[in-house]
Amino acid sequence: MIDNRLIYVMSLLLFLVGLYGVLTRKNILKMLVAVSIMETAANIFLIGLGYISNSSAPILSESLKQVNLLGSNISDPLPHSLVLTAIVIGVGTTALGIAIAVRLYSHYRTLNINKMGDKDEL
Amino acid sequence: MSYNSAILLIAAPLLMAFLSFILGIFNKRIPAILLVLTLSFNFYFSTYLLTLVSSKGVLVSVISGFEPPFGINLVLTYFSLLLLSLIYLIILSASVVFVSKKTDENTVKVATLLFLFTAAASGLLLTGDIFNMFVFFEIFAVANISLISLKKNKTSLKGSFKYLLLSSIGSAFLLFGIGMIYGTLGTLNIAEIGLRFYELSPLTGAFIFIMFLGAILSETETFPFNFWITDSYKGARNFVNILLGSASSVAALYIFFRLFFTIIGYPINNRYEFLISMDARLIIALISAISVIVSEIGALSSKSVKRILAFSSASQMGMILFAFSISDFNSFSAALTLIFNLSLSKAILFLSSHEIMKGAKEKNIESFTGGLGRNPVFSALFIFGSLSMVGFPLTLGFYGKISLVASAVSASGYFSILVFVILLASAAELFYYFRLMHKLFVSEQNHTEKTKMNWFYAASGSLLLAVMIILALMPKFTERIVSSAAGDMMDKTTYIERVLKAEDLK
Amino acid sequence: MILYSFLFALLTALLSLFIRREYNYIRWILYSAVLASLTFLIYTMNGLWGYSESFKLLSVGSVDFSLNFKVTPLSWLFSFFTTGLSLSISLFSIVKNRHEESERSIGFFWLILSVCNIAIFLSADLLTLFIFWEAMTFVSFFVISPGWTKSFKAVNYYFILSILGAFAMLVGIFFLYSKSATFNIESNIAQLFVLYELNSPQAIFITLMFVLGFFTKSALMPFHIWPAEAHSEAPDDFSSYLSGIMIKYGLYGSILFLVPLFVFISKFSQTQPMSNHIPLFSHILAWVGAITSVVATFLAVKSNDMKRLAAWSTVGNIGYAATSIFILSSMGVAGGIFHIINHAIFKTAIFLSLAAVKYRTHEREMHRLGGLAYKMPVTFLTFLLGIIAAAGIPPLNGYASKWMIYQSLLSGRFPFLATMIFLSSTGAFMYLFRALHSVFLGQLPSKFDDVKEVPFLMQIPMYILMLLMVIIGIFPGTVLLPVNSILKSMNMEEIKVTYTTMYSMLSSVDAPIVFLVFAGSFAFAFILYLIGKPRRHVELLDNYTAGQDPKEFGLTREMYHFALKFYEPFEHMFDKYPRTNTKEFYDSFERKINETGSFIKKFYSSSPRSAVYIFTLSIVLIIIYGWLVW
Amino acid sequence: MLLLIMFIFLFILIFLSALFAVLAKDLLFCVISLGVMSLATSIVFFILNAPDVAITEASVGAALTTAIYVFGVRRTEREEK
Amino acid sequence: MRETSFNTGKFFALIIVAVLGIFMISPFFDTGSGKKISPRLENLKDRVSLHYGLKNVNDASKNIEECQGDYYTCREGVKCNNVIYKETADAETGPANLVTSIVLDYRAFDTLGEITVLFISILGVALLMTGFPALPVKNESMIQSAGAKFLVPIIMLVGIYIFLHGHLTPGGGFPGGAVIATGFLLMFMTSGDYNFRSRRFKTVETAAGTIIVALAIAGLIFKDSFFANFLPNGRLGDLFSSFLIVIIYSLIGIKVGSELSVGLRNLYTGEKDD
Repeated sequence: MIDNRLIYVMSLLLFLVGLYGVLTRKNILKMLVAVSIMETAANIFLIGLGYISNSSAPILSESLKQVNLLGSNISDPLPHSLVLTAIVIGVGTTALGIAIAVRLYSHYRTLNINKMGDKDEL
Repeated sequence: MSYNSAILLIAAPLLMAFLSFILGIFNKRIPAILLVLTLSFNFYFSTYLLTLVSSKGVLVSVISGFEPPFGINLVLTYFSLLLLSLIYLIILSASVVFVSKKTDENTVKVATLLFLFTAAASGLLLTGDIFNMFVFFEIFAVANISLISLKKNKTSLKGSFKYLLLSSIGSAFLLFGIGMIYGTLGTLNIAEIGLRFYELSPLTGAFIFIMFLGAILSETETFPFNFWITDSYKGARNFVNILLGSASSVAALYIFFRLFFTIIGYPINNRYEFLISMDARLIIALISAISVIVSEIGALSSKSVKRILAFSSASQMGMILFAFSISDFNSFSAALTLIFNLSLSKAILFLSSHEIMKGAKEKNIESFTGGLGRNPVFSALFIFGSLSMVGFPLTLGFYGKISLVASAVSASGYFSILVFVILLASAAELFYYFRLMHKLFVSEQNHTEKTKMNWFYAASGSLLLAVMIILALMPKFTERIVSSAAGDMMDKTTYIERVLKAEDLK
Repeated sequence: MILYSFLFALLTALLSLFIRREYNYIRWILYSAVLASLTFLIYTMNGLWGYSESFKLLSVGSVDFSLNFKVTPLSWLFSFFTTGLSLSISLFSIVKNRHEESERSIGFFWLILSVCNIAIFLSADLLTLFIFWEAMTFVSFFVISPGWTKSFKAVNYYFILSILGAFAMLVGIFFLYSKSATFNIESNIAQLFVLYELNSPQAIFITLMFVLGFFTKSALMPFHIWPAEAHSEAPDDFSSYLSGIMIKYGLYGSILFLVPLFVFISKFSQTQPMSNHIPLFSHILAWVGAITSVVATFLAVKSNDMKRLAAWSTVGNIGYAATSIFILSSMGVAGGIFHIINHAIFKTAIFLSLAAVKYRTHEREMHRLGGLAYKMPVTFLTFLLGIIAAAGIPPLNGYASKWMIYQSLLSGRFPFLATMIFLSSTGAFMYLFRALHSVFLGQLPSKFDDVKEVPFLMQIPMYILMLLMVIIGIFPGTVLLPVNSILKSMNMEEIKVTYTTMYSMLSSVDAPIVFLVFAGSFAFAFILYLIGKPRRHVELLDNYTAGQDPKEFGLTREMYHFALKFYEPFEHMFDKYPRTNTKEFYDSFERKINETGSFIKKFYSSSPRSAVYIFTLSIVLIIIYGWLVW
Repeated sequence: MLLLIMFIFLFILIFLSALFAVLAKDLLFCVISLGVMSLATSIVFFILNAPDVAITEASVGAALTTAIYVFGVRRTEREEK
Repeated sequence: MRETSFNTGKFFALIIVAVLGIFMISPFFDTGSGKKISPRLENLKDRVSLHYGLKNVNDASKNIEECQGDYYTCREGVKCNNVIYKETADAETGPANLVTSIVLDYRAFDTLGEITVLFISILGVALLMTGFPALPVKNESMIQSAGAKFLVPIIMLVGIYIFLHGHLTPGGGFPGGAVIATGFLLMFMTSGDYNFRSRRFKTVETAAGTIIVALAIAGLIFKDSFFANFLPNGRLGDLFSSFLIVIIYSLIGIKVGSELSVGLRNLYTGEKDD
């Protein structure tokens, strides 16, 4: 009974929260957190694209012997596979970002991004 | 026969990446040698496929045995294979530079990174599926980030962090765009999307357009989106600069082309309307012109050589995007010539400037002083590269610039005004390149002894130079390449027909 | 044939790079030989009008790049004279550059430059012209500033202005190309005429672009600042090439493209505004030339550096020639071309003699020199004849061409232009005579006591140039008869001229008679000088301070050298009037750009957050733009 | 209907925890609320008929990412200065 | 940055976010002409994934080939032979879990890319953390280490189950690998004496990667298509079915597990070649 538009709006709101975070936070780790939120939002959007209300998960089992010809009794499995990929990619990017952040911290002894503008290297 | 073995262009470096990680335990030289061998194989194979494609037209290579639009497929077009050969050539020269370095604890890992970079570039240029393109886009971005941050100093870390942030936001945008396409058209195949994009409502089209714009413009180093370039170029190691400045730029331009011209499209006949037609092109043209101006001014007042080259790279990319935005046969030819020029001469410039500045304390313009006396070979390479970059007559850059002007002037009023502005801005480019070259000629009183020549550098530099000279001085050859590639870029119908196995779409 | 000779020359240049420093003179002898053969080749082409060669290059998109050469009377005359002059300069350079420490790349670039020079004159279409134009601009950068920090600043003005001009020309060429689909000069002129008849603003824009390209190269107003900087800082022997030959390309382009166009308009146009029987545009350009000559004259008067002075004099002469060309009468065009060639000869002579002075004394400031006439008689004589020709005093060649310019201005009823040209010609006399006096006459500073005349090989070009000046002065027809064939090929009325006599609407001049009169009076004066009172050599201090030590008055030797601030009272006359400083304008422009650049640079190396901020902001701006448009 | 109510509840939870993750001063709280958000998201995925994604999000997004972030915080500093 | 400009930054950020939000929301409430995103999805009729669900992609593509020139109506007129759970044998792809069939068969190439992304980012982490000091080890408590020793085998077992059963039930290589990595994380965080050899893990990981690519290339050799399924598929829904997919998912699970363990270890102690 869930309207697909509700999911879209929710994912968009989450996306905007993440974007606001990236724009205004000055702590590197928080920027990464905000980027993670944005990625999660995109994932929710993709899942929402495939959701058919009153259908079941796309796994054939005893309760779901076969998919009907219009495909109205399962949710779209393709976005699920896309999201699987996207989640793993997100983890990879996050790990790399954390590593860079840790390295940056060891150079500057701070996570505040505004204190990383360099005057010496112009 | 089928052309499914084209996947080896991606699979071979991928396999070698995993394999070299194991073999690297025994000897650290093995991965480096494998790298050069694999790249040579890839270059050879891509040129072989290129000849195949030039005689048979667009070829489709199927993965997992499922035909498009259901399965993922590779599309071998003349344009993509041409750029791919170019990219292989550049990665080859960069890896020759890399191989010449002493081995340390990171050698195996960096070699693996270069393998994966190669695989990602191949995947980006060959794939015919938009989500697959996204995946390779991510591999590519992550590879770039890791490569930039190799030096682990302040500048490189900051540059790679900027790149990471921008590309993550960009990839979130791209994911939204792809989702929108799938939600409306129900397919991920680029050819089918291109076929049916006109069905979309204007708002949806605009949404996808903006999302793609946000995703790709930071990769193509276009001005308001490219704040990563200076720190990244300045902080990165030498062979990474070559990769970033030449290979990555070419790949980014290719993605730009696929996203905006194959998917969103341009008119071929009445069937394929360019949905957000002229306005969208004007936006791109405007952004690229601004990008050219800003980066030229930025380069003009820079002192660090790598920063100058970074800005110059951005301005050249702006010019190529401008040529794309005119989007007719002539401008595509001009864009291709400019791409050749940009990638080859930028690689030469990075390579030779590094060698010239060797031993200097500060890597700025002053360290070029007396380069011709100290290091004649690389100074000569630098001079050749920058002459081609600024468009000395009868070099590649000259042909590109002139034909860009010709196509812009004959296109419409708007473009001809913008091209005038771009030309004026590129006078600045002449200024700073000639400033650098002038420094090379300065003869110092206290003659420093000649620097020891690095033969690997010289070999890879002269390889690139040879290609450049061949392209500039063999008219028949270059003409054939450029005109078939430009014709391929114009011909969206064949692309769709071949991929979807449908004949006569009209 | 033409292209192969070019390739041969370029190959020689390339090979010569591998000659060791110890054998520098071999390099220069090689160049002279190549130049001699090129001169001979061009000489053999005399009369082969219409001989053409074409070489296909790449074709990108719809543009077919090809090199087309064609021999016409105009191109032959210019290429023959310029190549011959460069040959004589190269003879001078053999000795000057024989030392080990001299730059070895200059010769390499110079030979390429000579090739470009011939190619510009022989090019048959606009694209070929542009290709070699640009190549010439790029290459000349390295010759003017072969790695000298000081000359780099000087060459900047030249380089930036030339490049902007070249790009403007490029835009003009391609605007025309998009209409006519060819690079052929005649059909493009016809196309531009059609555009004028349609009265579209595009026609004026295209013409303006060409004018920008030509005028920046020839240093007409407001681009007149670069010669003073570039000529004075260039290598001494190259200055003569730069001033004698390279500055003429703009005028050549005007004669090639603009003059036929304006003639076309003045003959056939129904719609264009006319003034004094010539198109208004052309009239304005003629005024630009005249103003340039006046301004350059005043600036030359002010300068204290001898090379700078000669550079300003060049600008002034270019101004005369431009004025004369753009009044479009046969007499005017012929006079303009004649003056261009004469100027090439006498300005080369002047610069070579200055180079000879500097070769021996290493001094450029005029107030540190003096009295060199006895030490370097041949140089002195060359300079003397050069400034006589430059000032337009009979019987040398400058007189003949200036006479033609005045005649054409008067017969075309341009009284104001004629006045201005007269004014600047008088001014030319002022500053050139000052240079002669300060450098060669007066007292010889004691540090130059052991200065000798330059070696004989360096004297040869001076003899050649003196001979040329005298011969053309006596027989102006040697140049004017070929000029007549140029006029014929441009479909213009021929002027009336024989080997010895020039005729205008108002009067005629028989040059040999003029020469005899002047030679006679000179001989008379010389005899008077010989039979007069014997002279006695007086020391500098005896003459000026009556034997007292100047240090007692707190003076130095320089301060009572008369050449320092020679025209100060004259300059004071103009103190009341506001001055505009063109150089200051250009400099402030450069500063603005640098400030903007630093701002951009700072932004690029600021924190990652601003990168994201601007990224998002620009996307939002694009969205808002989209909302506004759709 | 129950699903809808649950969905809206989770939606609010996700939104609030995201907001908290962005706005909180203490980095560890940020990271933990990000984990909470991921967990809630995985339940949402389950509700939306995507059990595969739900499992992946729970194990990768909620557990691993949080661990990585915690390492990051431990290697740097906890309080935002 | 001063306090005042900071607030302006926040304010403008809000405006930017609002504009972007309005723009991004507008297509969902679009009433104009043309195809737009549907407010409620009813069925999968006009999506490629319908045929993934029905497992009749080969028929569908043949159908498209037959009705050339009429591409639009073609998709809908596929002759429909959908598969039935526990009955159909040798369907074109084996797994009963449709997502798995997409991930490892229809779009297996994406998954290869996904592995590569993870591999390359962990490689990047290793490169960045080279020569970085280890985190200070906290005093370990008896309960923690004992509990971990008790828990870890169970966690490992769950992980292995998740990826081995991925073709029938939710789960697969990635969550399985992640769970395994969590187990190792628990091991080296709680007990200091656990001897974690990164080199072994790396060898296992890259060997698994090599085998995956080799299997894919074997498909190219046997079935003329990269990643083609050259092993028998068995009956839909059986535990012993779709063998290639089980093998590849297990390899992915091993690979991801060892990879993530190495990555976490690198972040924890810095990269060392031991």
